[in-house]
Amino acid sequence: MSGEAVHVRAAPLDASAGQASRRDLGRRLLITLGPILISLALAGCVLLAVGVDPLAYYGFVVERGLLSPLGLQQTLTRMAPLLFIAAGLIVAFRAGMWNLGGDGQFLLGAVAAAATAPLLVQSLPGWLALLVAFLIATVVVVIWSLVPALLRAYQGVNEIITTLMMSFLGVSLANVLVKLVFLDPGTTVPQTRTLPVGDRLPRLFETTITSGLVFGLAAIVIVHLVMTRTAFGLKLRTVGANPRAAVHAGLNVPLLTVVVFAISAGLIGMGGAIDIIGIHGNVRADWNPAYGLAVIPVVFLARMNGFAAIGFVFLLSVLSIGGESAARRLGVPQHFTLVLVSIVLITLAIAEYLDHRFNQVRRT
Amino acid sequence: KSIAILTPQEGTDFGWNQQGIDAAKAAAKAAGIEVTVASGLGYGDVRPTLREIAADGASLIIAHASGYATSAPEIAEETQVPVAIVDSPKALKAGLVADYTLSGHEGAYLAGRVAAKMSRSKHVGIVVSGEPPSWNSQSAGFAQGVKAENPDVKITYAVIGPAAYSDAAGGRRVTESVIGAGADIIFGQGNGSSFGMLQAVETSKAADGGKVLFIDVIGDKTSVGKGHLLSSVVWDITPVYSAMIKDLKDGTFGTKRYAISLADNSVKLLKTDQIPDNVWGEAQKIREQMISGEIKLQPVFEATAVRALMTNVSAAAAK
Amino acid sequence: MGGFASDTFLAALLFGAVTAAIPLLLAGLGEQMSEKAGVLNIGIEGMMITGAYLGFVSAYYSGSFWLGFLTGAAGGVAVAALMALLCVRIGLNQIVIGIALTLGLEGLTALLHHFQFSRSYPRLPAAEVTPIPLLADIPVLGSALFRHHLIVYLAVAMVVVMIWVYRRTQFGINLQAAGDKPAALDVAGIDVIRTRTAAVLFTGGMAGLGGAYLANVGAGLFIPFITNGAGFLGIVLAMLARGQPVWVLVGALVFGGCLSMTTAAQVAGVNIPTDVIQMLPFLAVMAMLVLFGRRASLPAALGIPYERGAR
Amino acid sequence: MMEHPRAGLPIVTLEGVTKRFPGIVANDRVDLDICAGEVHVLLGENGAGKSTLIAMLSGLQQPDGGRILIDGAEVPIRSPSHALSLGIGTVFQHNMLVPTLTVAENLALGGRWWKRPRTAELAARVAEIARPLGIEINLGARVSELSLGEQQQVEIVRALLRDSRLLILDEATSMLTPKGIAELGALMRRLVERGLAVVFITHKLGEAADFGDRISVLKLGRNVGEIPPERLRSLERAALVDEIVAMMFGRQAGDDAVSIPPRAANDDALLEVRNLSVAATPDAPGLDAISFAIGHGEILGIAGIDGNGQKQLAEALAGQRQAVSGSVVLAGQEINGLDVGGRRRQGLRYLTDDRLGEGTVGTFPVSINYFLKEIGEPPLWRSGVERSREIEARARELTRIYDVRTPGVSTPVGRLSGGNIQKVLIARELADGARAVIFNKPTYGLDLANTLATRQRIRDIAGQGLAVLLISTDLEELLSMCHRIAVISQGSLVGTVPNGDGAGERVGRLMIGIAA
Ligand SMILES: Nc1ncnc2c1ncn2[C@@H]1O[C@H](COP(=O)(O)OP(=O)(O)OP(=O)(O)O)[C@@H](O)[C@H]1O
Ligand SMILES: Nc1ncnc2c1ncn2[C@@H]1O[C@H](COP(=O)(O)OP(=O)(O)OP(=O)(O)O)[C@@H](O)[C@H]1O
Ligand SMILES: [Mg+2]
Ligand SMILES: [Mg+2]
Repeated sequence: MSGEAVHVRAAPLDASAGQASRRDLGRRLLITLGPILISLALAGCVLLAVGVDPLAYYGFVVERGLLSPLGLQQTLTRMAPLLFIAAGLIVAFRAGMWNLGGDGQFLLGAVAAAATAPLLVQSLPGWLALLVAFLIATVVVVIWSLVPALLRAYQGVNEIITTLMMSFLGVSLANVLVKLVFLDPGTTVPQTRTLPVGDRLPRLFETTITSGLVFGLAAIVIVHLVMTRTAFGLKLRTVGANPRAAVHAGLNVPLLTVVVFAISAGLIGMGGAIDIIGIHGNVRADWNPAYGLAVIPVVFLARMNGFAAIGFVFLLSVLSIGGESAARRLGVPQHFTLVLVSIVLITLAIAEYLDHRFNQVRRT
Repeated sequence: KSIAILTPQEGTDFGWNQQGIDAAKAAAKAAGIEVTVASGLGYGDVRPTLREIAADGASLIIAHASGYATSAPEIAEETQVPVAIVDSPKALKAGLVADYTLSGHEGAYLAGRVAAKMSRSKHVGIVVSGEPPSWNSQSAGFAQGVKAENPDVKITYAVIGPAAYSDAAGGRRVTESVIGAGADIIFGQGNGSSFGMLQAVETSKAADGGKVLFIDVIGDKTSVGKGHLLSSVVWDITPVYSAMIKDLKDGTFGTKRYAISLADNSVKLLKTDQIPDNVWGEAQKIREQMISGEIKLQPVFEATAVRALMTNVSAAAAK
Repeated sequence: MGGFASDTFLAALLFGAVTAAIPLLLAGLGEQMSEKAGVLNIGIEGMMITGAYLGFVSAYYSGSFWLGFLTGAAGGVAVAALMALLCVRIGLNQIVIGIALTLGLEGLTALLHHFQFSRSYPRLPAAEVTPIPLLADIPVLGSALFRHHLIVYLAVAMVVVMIWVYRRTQFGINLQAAGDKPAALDVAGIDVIRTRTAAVLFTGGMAGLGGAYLANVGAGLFIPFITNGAGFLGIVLAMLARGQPVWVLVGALVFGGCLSMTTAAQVAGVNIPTDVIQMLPFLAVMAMLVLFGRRASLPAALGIPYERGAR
Repeated sequence: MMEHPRAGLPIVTLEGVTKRFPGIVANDRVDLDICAGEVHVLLGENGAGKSTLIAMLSGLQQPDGGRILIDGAEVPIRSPSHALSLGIGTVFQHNMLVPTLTVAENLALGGRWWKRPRTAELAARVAEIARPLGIEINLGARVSELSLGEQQQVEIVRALLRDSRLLILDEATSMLTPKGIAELGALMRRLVERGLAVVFITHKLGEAADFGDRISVLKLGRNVGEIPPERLRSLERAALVDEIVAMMFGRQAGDDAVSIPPRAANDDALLEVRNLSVAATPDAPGLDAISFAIGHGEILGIAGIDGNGQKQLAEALAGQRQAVSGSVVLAGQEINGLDVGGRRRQGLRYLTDDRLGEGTVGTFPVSINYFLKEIGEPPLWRSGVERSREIEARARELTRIYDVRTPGVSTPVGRLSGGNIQKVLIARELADGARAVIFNKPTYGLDLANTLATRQRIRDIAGQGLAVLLISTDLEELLSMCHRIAVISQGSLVGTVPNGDGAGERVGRLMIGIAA
């Protein structure tokens, strides 16, 4: 990854690096597909070790995650929430803020939506109800994000700690809300009221793909353009790259910090809401898909570039959807998907590095 | 014709998942049909798997987790493939959705009676890793059994934590505390974490220096126990699944609920050599009374109600 | 509530608190050194689970707890070596690699467990405790605090060792330089990469040990995902401690205490739902953050890979 | 010059050494002999490649071509530790101390890790080295609490602690007082007497002439000329300077004589400061009731030893630092209420002395750094949207006007040499709409040509009727252009001297605390 993308502190990529991904796509494709093949080989060895035919496994992954119409639809559906999360992380990371609280924010957004939507549809027209629920969820998460934001902005408390903690806290809180506050009286199962299938986000055309996918794509593209093309985005990147310079340039760093957290958490919360009003319809106690953890590295590999992120999120979805299926068919525990994903992440990171090195050598 | 079963965890937990999968296999075998097993799906979104299995032509999908009770019926609607779900009695839908709410509360009641008889310290403990309805009803049943047997026996109730299903260390820590509080028989429910409980039971001494005993649920851990397994409320879900398959054939699927009961031994108390014959004998008598209806028992599913039960019990004990 | 008041129960609670605290302490102390040296070691969760698995396997087959701890630590070091190679030597992004390693190792250990133990769920005997002569006989505290496995005392002793290392030794100074201004350390003739690598390996060892303790002493068995976020808590503790080992100890104990508190409350029959009680530890830590976090000064170069002569 | 140094044999020899960086050849086939018993002065304009050369000698960079010989034998210098073991000690241009460690710990840095730092004997040695230099060093202090000047002293002492055969000082005097510089010169003399070799990099030709035995000049990475000891001694100062300037810039010396610009007609105050006070912080002195007024076209100098509150004053004026009391009036308008942006829009500009730390965003391209302070303002942004083409064009223009040496406007500014970064800042601050400009050490680290150009610019803008506050530690500089010179000490103005005959002594005496 490009010099500064590697930093935990100074995330942002200067404009030139930003375009890098668009510059000669061929090379990018190579350094993306190459590593994936390598990781497939590596993971294949693990499979062999446990006595499973790798080719069969990958066959299913590709077929069930990518080729079969059903599988592809599942994959695209899975992308919707991930895209929102990626968008939220891009904002934070480009501004040099380490929002590692994604899981908590996601769940709270989900719970808020699940708590409100089923009630709203009874009084409001469907689309309006969903919109309102969506907004409520967003607001809730934005408020939630104020804690780390204010601590960081005005007390200088490192946000890696606070967001991590808030994440633990948010997950518990989400459970409490589900079990005690928004419990569905209609069932003994500890879960919220259920939004009827008919009232959820419409599906695209004749498929099972949720229209949440469209919103997700919109969100991440908008974020990308804002971060790279507008003054606001540049201000955020300045804060991220060199806070002291931002102060010197007269930017209101504390305020920007709070705004960044609000946007970032808000988007992640939207992800949770979309997942509910689009797919799940309700939230069950102890439900935590832990998407946040998986998306963080993806965003880095995309070098915080929105378009690249879309690609990686797609890859991630293919692997998880196809992996679930393949694992089931071959009697491998689902956990193998984790192994595969992690190997892919690592090899991709290494490839990025080698590519970067190669460029340097060539430039001098 | 084939059936499929979805379970949240691998079918090797000597508990909920394993019993479900084994039963599905047995029932399918009996009916001479194929069975697809999808295990370890977790508690996330199983719609993809459901759709896929439906597309692969399963004629019955058993969604073996209360967590699947929302998604499965939806997919049933979508694909018109019949599904069986748990813990949602209201969800019945002719030809499409059947509910089998399993509750071992009767067995737990028996276990409670046995525990009360055998506790030396007159103090038993209940440790659970979470509070899903099916567990609550057994915790309650157990407490009621203890109370019925001997009101002076104290009952200590402890939950390891939300989603602490895999928190073995937690299970052990909490169980040790409960033992420390004086309990010498532990009634434990929890997937991975129940091994932590077993560990605690095996490695710590009761107040009187004697050995602590463990009562398990759903599965039979004899093979991995180390002589501390007093008993287990064993479930046999095979009759349920067989009945479903039959109803499917007769076109009556989705019209009735399925359950397990002492009567047909789909719920039974595990006999181990920790149980003296006389106690076992009495237990059998009680079982008869329950089947014949002399003893009536209301299942309790809400966590709060269960807790109320506990505090009452221990309060009663305090006087 | 006779049972609640009883000494044995209190002792059991305190004992539980300590047992829960030790893995966090080890992880936190380990993480602290990485952070001091400027490496944000997010992979620590993966190192812990590896330590837990290997530690259990070797203890189970060899029957020796000590061998278990050794193997666990070694496992952690092995993972750390990979992390050091990728993040310190060739400077890959520490968060990407850290998270990737964590995910992968959680999956891998679960996989291995499935094929190895999922039908037998083997368990270890109780770890032999080493009572500290006189102290162990103090009524409640004695059996709660001074009847633990030797490793527990060693873990606590590590706090003192770390303080000494940071305050008194050249290595401690080098570490801090590596974290606050690596270039300065480099031109002073000390290899930044080596210094940081050493720190990361140490982290791995401690994390692995913590994992092994969690599995062998804490649970007595291994099951998938047994570490359950302990590594991330270690990271938080290390950051809260602002580079001061004592605070890691305090934090770990507070956290273990909270866990026991939840049990206590339940056994006392306090009728508020567990989930609420369960938030106690996290609320406690948040409170600690609001109180002390303010002064948390992280090393300037934390997370920034060092490249000699780069501008 | 002083007495005869033994012309020694080369300790280090560079043969055709070449170093490339993306887009730049920093050193181009440089040949150089560094001999024992000589102070070898290295001159060259900003970006000429001096620091890069040093980086290779101290093992930080590896040459792309050519070879380095030590005592006649080829030795690739692999790493800083290798360089140290070869007896090459360096004081780098950019501060190399760990701010969170104490001075003692910083000096101990580099000891083998298993050894315990021996504080006692360290203190003894430091004392014996610092005394002749007239330096006070508080071993217990955290470096972050020292002024830049003090930090530079610590670095020099550290370099001397390791008794090396070759001592390299890269712009090591930029932060020292005139007195400190003189003492350093004397010390270098003593060292070369002892047979050491010293490489001395500076931009002040005076120092070069006073301290140097041999002078080499780098230009665009090439070694364009050398003045050997005998010739050096034969020439007298003025002639020498002219010769060097000719080498460096291929033209005659731009005159650096005192030329105070004529004051614009009306001299009613343009920038007025009344009783400005700032609270002291752990690492910086406060300000106490600072008052002054600057008229149209007037240049007011602020003299003083570094770290006496100059930075605080500048930041308080710019709105970066909270003032506890006092008022700032610009063109009859109270601007206390305004924030940094507001004051800038009113025409108050601040050129910081901390180029890398806060002046620029190192990873951003040069172009963006030009406009860092007007992000979002038209014409370069239209309704908040960036207009890349306009920005590029304007950036190129500025790069040309201010003669910034950079591969391109999209090069990360952090890659430029110190001097060129400074030009970017000047270009930014002087941009349209300026009414009063605060310059903080505007020429520090600049080569002669750039220094002269910068000073001329400052005179010009004063000539255009702007008010200029010129903060500098270089008395010569102040005397050469200010109308009045105020002296700051412990955060308050201890006196103001109108420039003219004898001003120098009076300011000097105020600085060392004697009433003028
Ligand atoms: N969270 C942290 N993780 C790792 N190292 C840290 C952390 N916080 C601080 N440090 C390191 O420890 C050094 C000392 O920190 P700090 O100055 O806050 O403690 P201190 O020296 O005891 O100061 P005080 O006198 O205020 O306690 C810092 O320079 C930093 O390098
Ligand atoms: N690490 C680096 N990466 C890229 N370019 C560099 C690097 N170091 C130096 N350069 C370039 O090499 C050239 C020489 O830089 P150098 O710092 O040696 O100049 P200098 O003579 O020290 O100038 P100054 O007097 O301003 O310090 C400059 O153009 C600079 O941009
Ligand atoms: Mg230089
Ligand atoms: Mg410079």
